[in-house]
Amino acid sequence: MIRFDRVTKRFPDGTVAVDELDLTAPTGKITVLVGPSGCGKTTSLRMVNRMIEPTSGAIYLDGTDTADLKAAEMRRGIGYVIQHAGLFPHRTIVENIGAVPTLLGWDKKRIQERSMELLERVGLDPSVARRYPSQLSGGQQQRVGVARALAADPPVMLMDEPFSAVDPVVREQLQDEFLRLQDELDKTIIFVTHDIDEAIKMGDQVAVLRVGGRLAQMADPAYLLTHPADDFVADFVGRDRGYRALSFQASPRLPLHSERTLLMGEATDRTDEWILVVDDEHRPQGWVEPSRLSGPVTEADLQRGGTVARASGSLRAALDAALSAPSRRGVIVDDSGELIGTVRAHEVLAAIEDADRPELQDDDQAGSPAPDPAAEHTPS
Amino acid sequence: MHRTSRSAGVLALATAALLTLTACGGSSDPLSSETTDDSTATDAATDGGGGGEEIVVGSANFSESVLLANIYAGALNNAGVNASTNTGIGSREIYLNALEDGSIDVIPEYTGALGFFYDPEFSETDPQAVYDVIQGLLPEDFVVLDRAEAENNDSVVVTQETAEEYDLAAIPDLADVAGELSFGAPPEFETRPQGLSGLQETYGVEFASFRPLTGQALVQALQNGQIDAANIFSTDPAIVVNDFVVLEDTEKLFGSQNMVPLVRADVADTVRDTLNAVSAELTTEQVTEMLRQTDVEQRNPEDVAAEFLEQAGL
Amino acid sequence: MIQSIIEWLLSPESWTGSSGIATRLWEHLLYSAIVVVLACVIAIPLGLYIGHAGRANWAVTLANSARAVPTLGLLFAMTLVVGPMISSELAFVIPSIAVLVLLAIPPVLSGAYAGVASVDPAARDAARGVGMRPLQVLTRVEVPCALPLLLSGIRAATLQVIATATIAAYVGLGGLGRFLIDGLASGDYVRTAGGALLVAALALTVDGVLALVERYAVSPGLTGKDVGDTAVVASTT
Amino acid sequence: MTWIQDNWTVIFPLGWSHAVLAGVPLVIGLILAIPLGWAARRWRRAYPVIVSTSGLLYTIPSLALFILMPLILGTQILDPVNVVAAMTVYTVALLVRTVADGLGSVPDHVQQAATAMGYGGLRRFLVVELPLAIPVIIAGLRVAAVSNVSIVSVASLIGVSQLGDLLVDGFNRNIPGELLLGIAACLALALVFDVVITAVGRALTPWTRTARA
Repeated sequence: MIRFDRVTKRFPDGTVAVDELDLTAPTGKITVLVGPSGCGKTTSLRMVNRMIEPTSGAIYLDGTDTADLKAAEMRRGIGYVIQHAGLFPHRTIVENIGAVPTLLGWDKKRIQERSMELLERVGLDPSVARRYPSQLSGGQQQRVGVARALAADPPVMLMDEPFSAVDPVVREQLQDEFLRLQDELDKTIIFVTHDIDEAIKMGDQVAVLRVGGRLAQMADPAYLLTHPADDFVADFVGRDRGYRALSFQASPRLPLHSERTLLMGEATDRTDEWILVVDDEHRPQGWVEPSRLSGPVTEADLQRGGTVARASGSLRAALDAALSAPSRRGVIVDDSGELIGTVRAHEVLAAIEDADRPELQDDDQAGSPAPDPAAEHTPS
Repeated sequence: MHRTSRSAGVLALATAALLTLTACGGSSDPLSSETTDDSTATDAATDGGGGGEEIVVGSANFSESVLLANIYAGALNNAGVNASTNTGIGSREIYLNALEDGSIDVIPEYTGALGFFYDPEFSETDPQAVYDVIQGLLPEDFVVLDRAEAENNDSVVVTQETAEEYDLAAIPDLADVAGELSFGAPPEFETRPQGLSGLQETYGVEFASFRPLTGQALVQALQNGQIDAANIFSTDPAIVVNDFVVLEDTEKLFGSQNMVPLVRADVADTVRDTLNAVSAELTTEQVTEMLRQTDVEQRNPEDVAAEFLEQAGL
Repeated sequence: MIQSIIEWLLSPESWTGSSGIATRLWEHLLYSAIVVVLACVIAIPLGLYIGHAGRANWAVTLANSARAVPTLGLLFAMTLVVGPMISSELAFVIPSIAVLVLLAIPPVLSGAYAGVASVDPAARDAARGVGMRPLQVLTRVEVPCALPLLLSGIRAATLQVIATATIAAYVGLGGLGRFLIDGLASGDYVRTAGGALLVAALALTVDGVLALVERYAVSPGLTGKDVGDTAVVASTT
Repeated sequence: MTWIQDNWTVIFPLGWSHAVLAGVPLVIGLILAIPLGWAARRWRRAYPVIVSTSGLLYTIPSLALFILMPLILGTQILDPVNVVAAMTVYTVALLVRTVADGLGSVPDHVQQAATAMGYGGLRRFLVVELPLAIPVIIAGLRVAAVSNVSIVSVASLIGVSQLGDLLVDGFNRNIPGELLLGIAACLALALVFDVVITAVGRALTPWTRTARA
């Protein structure tokens, strides 16, 4: 657990980057710091491993004041990932990954094995091991950055806009993969981003900071979307927040309709309705319009515009499936991807209306500092 | 690899050739104006005047030569001949080339030195004999005018202490001890017939080491003991100032070195009368005194020359 | 002319003796090495500090504008001032060495400074972040990353020193410059041209050796495919 | 120091010669370096050849080049052309690489936009690429100017008169004041060159000023 206790950072030129910050990042969770530029989120992160020294206040790492630790040694026990990866350009990929183990004095064989293991873990081909950073794409470099941070298996990781320098498609991939990794690793992570969508996606809890380094609100993502503490947070969280909040609401039991399906390569005589095409394992492939069909269904006939939602997924996914299907019937599958039925948009909306919004917490008044939900939930 | 380096070479040659061509053509204009500006500027002190072709008086790269060049040019200007100076050209080997190619027209010279230069076997030592013989040695387009009584010879000097330590008064005294001593002189001394080889052949003096030095560095090196003996001109005020001991040239290795204007034949008639009149007035004492003024009192050679000419009525 | 130069260069007599080519070449190499090493000892730590700390940039500006001081004048001044203070043979060597060191400092200094300043800030940040101590950040990340620019600064300085050491012959320094100065004084153009060729050949050889050193010392991760960029002239610094 | 009081005006004629001997090669050198630099960019293979050749020229000691120039050019040995030619060689050696790198610094998208608008080879070079390379070329020119002013003083050893005369004469006659004046005058001249070149560069690139403002 990382705990900020009235931490203030005032730079020599007088600007206050962080102002009396109280915040706890619970063990095994991702705590996201988000806010506009100048809100002190990166400064706060960098004070944890003392890349920046606080002006006043203290930061505790599992109960120990970091000021009492030797900075360099402490950092070796904290994974650190930054925006442009910050790989050492003169070292090969394995050497980069093995940087901390080398500093810790591991023997060479162990470093080598560990580096190769991590290379695969972050989804890189072992053949890049002997390459240099400049020969890798931005996304690949970022994976190496994550691998380097994980090398000595630190319990704590600090991630400063780790995915913001890569293109949106790759970013999404990296985010998904990292979340999967975190499921296995359960690191205590502080994650900085300026992108509220990323914050909501990555965070177990999200701390919104305002310019001048004051905490505006701290909450889990669903709560943040439904109960922004004030105008600033509401504005920052942005438009569509009602819709986006649905991401965090699991679908209740929706009234599913059975759907007539067609196998690939089959022909049909019906002419009026959209028909769902599935493969041999009953996985949805796309919709066809029989009137346009002149024989058996082929790949080229498929209309693939519709999204597919899992029955165990969110209300947002179910609604989107209904809205995006040309037939207006949202395709719902089970966890193995097999079709279990379709649902109509108004049925999803009815489910939404029946569902409970996350409840307003008693002491959460607009404008006042956010409570520390983590402090209640996690005994430390 | 091979091919690259060869093409690099070819390209280097081509580039050099191109540069050379353009440099010649492109720059002729600004340069000619530069030359004129430069010479008028140097003339400014003396009352230049008179028409006709401009006479350029050159000099070697030591004070006395610069002084004499200024005296010559001053006298010519006073006599109504348009003259300028180009001083500090370098050693004899260089300025004689400059005289040859017409860069300069007049150069202060020394009789014996000219003899040695044009005839390595030259052996005359008597002032008049030297003067007479060199007339026949000079290239066709060079003429020497009248010699002055003033003489400035090469000399071998040592410090007072060295002279006492080894009991030195004349060059032959060096024969036994030179093997322990180092010798400094302008670089050309190493190869000139009356230089290192002359010392060895005439006096059997062979120094342990030779250090090529010029100007102040030479005087300083002797003073500080980095060299034990030096080749310094006999009129150099540094000898008096530093109390150096001039070793007598008993065998006249350095011969007679009367100051004499060496001129291009094509200007000889223009400058003869004036420069002969100058030579008639120059004495060793006067030159030494003038050098003391330029080198010790740091006066401008042009001013010192002008003063001398005024006193001499030239 | 060219034939006489070749004859002079090939004749065994020109190579032997205390003023032969072999001795002069060795002297030239020795003086240049001393000068470059001294310049590196002074300029590298200074440049690394300035680049690392981002402070005292004026020192680089100062060193660069010092390039405008005419070498010849500096050489004379140093000889007149420092010469009399030394009574041994070193009186001929020290002033020249000092001037050449001054000449060599600016390229090395800007090379070291620009090298460190050009290190990717993210790499430097990461180096601290993974727990390197300040000295480790310098030696393990900043210096290796600064190496290409640092070495090209040293190469430029070396070339300049080898070429300029010839002028120091005018105030009594040995080395290949003797052939130029003495050849000039005695009107012996063969010696002058031969000496010039030797200086250029020496410069090229040394530069080639340094290029090899660079190839082995600099991580391929930094040079990438830009192999054509290794020949460096003073202008880059 | 009385020497300086009595004689300081000599720096004007000598300084003028010095300026011509150092400045004319800058102009000629630049004119020569532009097509060479362009060639180095145009043909990729030419780049290393041109750059290493110019590096090679720079290794020739200045004194040697001065001495040997009359033999190469067939000029008189005291002819200032020798110095101008030698200095031009150094200027080109320094500038070719600068010009090539300067042209290389023109962003690709600008070149492509110019091509797309219909600028042909030479026109595009003169109207788009060369002007955009000016800041880099000016930087190289400043280095060359400073270096030229320093090197030209060596010409005094071969009898071509300029500020270096003060250095040699001051040294030979042991007049520290004269030596000092020579050094100071060289520095001042280098400064003048630098100021002029910077001003010209600024006048030629108004867009860099607005960008900074």
